[in-house]
Amino acid sequence: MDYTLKEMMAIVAAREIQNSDIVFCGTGISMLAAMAAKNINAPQSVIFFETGAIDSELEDLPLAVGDSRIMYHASSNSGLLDAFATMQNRFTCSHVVGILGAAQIDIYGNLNSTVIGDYHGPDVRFSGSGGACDVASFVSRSIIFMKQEKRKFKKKLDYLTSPGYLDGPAGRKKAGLSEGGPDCVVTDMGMMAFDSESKKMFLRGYYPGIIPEEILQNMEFEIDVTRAEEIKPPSANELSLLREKCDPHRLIL
Amino acid sequence: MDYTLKEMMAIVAAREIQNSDIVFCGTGISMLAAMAAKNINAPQSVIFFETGAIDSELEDLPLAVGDSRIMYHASSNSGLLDAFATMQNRFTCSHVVGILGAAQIDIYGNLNSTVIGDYHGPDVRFSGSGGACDVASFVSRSIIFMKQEKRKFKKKLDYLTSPGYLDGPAGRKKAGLSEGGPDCVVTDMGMMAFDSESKKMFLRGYYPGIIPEEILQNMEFEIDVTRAEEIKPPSANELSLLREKCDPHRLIL
Amino acid sequence: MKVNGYKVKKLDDAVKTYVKDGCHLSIGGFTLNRNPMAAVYEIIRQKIKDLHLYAHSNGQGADELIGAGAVSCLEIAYGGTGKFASTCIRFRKAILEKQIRVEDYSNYQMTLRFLAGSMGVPFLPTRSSLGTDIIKKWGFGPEFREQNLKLPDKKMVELENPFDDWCDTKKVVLVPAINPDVTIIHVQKADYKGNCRIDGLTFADVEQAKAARTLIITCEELLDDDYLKNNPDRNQIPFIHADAVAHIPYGAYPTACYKYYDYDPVFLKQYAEFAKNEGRYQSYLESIYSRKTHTELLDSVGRERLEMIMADKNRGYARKLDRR
Amino acid sequence: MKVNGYKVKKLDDAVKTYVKDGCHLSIGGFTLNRNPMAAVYEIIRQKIKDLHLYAHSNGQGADELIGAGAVSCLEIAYGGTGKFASTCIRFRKAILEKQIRVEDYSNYQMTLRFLAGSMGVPFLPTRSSLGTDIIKKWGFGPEFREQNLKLPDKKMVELENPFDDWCDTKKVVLVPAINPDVTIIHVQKADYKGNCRIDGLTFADVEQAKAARTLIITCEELLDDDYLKNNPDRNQIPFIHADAVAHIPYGAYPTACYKYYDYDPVFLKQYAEFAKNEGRYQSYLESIYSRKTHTELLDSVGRERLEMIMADKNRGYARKLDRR
Repeated sequence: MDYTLKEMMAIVAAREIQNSDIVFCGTGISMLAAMAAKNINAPQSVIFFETGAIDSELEDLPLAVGDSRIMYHASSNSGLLDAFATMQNRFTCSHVVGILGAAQIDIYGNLNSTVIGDYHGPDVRFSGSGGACDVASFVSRSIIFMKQEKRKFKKKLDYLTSPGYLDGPAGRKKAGLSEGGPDCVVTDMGMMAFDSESKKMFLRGYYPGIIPEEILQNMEFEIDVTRAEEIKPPSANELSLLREKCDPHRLIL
Repeated sequence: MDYTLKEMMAIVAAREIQNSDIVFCGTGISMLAAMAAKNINAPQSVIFFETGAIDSELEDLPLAVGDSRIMYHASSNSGLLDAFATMQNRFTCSHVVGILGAAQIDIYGNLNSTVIGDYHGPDVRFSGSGGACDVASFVSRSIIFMKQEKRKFKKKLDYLTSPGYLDGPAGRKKAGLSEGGPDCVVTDMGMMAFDSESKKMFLRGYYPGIIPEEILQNMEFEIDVTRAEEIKPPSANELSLLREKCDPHRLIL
Repeated sequence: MKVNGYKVKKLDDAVKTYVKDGCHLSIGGFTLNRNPMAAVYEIIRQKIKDLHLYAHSNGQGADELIGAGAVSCLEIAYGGTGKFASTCIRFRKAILEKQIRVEDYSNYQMTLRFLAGSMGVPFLPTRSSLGTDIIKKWGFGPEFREQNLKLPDKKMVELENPFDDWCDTKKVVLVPAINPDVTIIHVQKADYKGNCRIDGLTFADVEQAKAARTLIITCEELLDDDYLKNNPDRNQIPFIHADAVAHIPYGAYPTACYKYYDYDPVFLKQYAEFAKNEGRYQSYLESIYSRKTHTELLDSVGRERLEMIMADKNRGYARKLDRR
Repeated sequence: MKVNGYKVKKLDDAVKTYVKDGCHLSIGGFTLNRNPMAAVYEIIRQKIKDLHLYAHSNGQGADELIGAGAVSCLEIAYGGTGKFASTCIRFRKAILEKQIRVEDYSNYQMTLRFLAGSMGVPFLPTRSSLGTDIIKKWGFGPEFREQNLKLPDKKMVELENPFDDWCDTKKVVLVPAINPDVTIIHVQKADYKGNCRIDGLTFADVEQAKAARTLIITCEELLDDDYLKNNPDRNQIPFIHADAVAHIPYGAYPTACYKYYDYDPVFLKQYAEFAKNEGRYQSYLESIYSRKTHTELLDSVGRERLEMIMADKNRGYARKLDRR
């Protein structure tokens, strides 16, 4: 069965979500991945938004986390304060999985979504943190979407917007952050995870038709590829649920 | 026209409230004074409660600040957080007048509503601060109800629950509190105010039939009585509105 | 908190499962309104001891727990039930007779402490109580605090404003977060997953609920479907915080439940009388022990009294109730 | 804030009275929802300059104010409008061309800063951003801050937890309070005194409203009586915070207003196109200047487009809207 890379990425991320997870998601493909998990492999998972809606019906795909579509048939509508408190709360935080994207990522999963170049005279400016820094600071796991490009997988970030493992295994603790950190990085070529000891990124899987070498060529830093396996493509069932239930009007796909 | 001391006290306090005031009140006579002001001399004043109700209709007299009677036809029902934030807020605080009571008061208007005797082995225990310390800390003016008794007007408090002017003119500033402080003390014999320079209590007025000397005999500390004048008794209009509109079932009066 | 699942339980099971001897507990409501009284009586019935109780102004519920000897430590802002007991009688007695250790805060401070717990931060700042004995005098001394790992090492801390004079503030008091082992609240409506809808003032219930490791909810109406999702704006507590939901009509009795019933002045006045006398209070406690459920207790009160306190539909309280 | 009185005003008068050159302003809403767009266009029309804008993620409103040259300083968490502009175009351009000074925070930090302002405390704590450049890199340097009395002396401050390791927290970041000169929000219902009822998510509107020295409200429905008092639980902002209330149907257009209308994808897409090109953006601005009121702007959009975005009664948004 034919599928696009976007579909593959959404499904690969969705498979990481479990029934007991509370999924924080942003716009675009991250929202699609959360909806795919709920419709396919984790029907008991709970989707929630930084704007304060939790467990929304999502009959129609929202185009922003401020979209009125997330307010319909939610369990509770509140505001930003409550949403972020849920992620920082000592009891709920361990259940929250964040789905994030960024302009740059380094080997420890730190993210830049602010500037390219000097902060005071940037060459490129992005939207900024939004809730990403908050999510990355608070929650126990995060799933990161990235495009597999050399300029995006950087030895050194131009600006550290959202904390991964900072400078290594002790990084978060030294900085005062809670445990947790990025779980995996889903790209248009494969998927990386983080070594439980060194906290460095390694290649966990590659898409059918891609070889690990290609992935390495599209990164500025070197990662371990010895543990990588080919990732199963989306099944017919996964694809049809994604297309028909999550984004029938192809607003994102 | 006949009136009781309680009626006199409620009316004397009510007269201190103006149309632009937001009146914080507790239970009993303080609630009655706030309702009297609204029904008699300050119809535009706004009554609000630490539990989060603001501008309640008060068709029926509440017997506690948690009484459901304050929830009916309010402008907003929220909770304790919002109520106290309104008093600490830099823009609203200057409009809030608190009405308080206590077990003991000193010459600077500091209040004790916690214990008599040693804090760790008290002879008498009262309810504790509740919101009184918060109100006294935050708001620009407060009206204090006291019984005129020697054991209540103390040279030294057994426990300082709610800040008046602390140890004098610079007291609040040194402690880090905002300006403001107690405005007047209404007792069953008369009314005290605080000198604008020394911040010490002085006698502002005495009820018909009472002489300043009697008031001094019922205080442990000495206050200036030279500025005192006789206080006008409640008018027929004041009394009838108080009795008929505020407490027709005589739950407090 | 339990993310998902069917959370409906019987109240006695929920209390037995989650409220243990020595447990740090907070209860919802304010003075004579929406206290989770059915749960309070169940705790008394199960003779749970040595509770560390966090109260702001939870009048009747706190006083009954203390009166039954269930409480050994108390952090509180206000022990009173308005006109019925300007100082709660068993509360006062327990302090004077040194049956409980007590630590005093203000109402706002207690609320901020629950908010801090719900936000996952160790403290929150306020200007309240600067210059007072609430800062200076500690009911729980440094040693007691050091021995007790569930307590912060300090009652509160004064801090110079690190932003210079920002907001015209030189100094603040930091009050430490509370994360109770268990919070119990009584609400008007809850559903099988634990979504809660509170009518009228929420007091500090929402903060207490979200600050807790375990949340037990009792409710007037239990929805066995997703009806509450039709009005998500009005649901203050989403289900992810909830562990157990018990359907207990009149679960706040003898305190009030806005839109459902008023407080019972007869009960509260009698209680105050009982509380003043040791012998009579023991008989009162025996009567609580002897009634195995809240329904039995309500039966002993009788239909007539319950009808008297029934709320007017429009007003939310019983307008004609004789409260003298 | 104005305690009492009749606060209904015309929008142009309200803006003229309260929004001055150099004013510190915050606007409500989030990305493409409930931005006070009528007020934003009125500010643009009145050619108010040198605004210091506080934004969390107020996408469209912030971008139009920046695009019109009304803003000189910006404190912001996120400059984007979802699918229509993942980074707002005039925002990006203004930063790259150094037309505005900018200071970055996270969304939670901005919200906490408004909450601190509304609570009357100089700061609030969080663990967010520890170890990141959000703490290390300051857009407004110490000198600029020193010269500007309306700014705190520091962007934020790290603090060791003074309660030892309480809540397993070693360190927090303190973020400074914001007290805007003016906050403008758009709500579904408001009354003549300024009581506000927001349907759906409140975003950070309530905190922004209460933090402000002056609050301007625009609303879809204006109640000229005390109708809103029939449901006090649903009124998030009591009148004591309000200064001016203007009745502006479609006042959030082209952003959405839950239960009333959706965002207009045609407008937002066109806007993004205009924003990319200097000449076309100038023409766009001319078209804003040339329409003297929001009604005139809506007339130019036309009835058909407004009907397309009309919200379904049940859903609160326009289900059949073509959003590609």
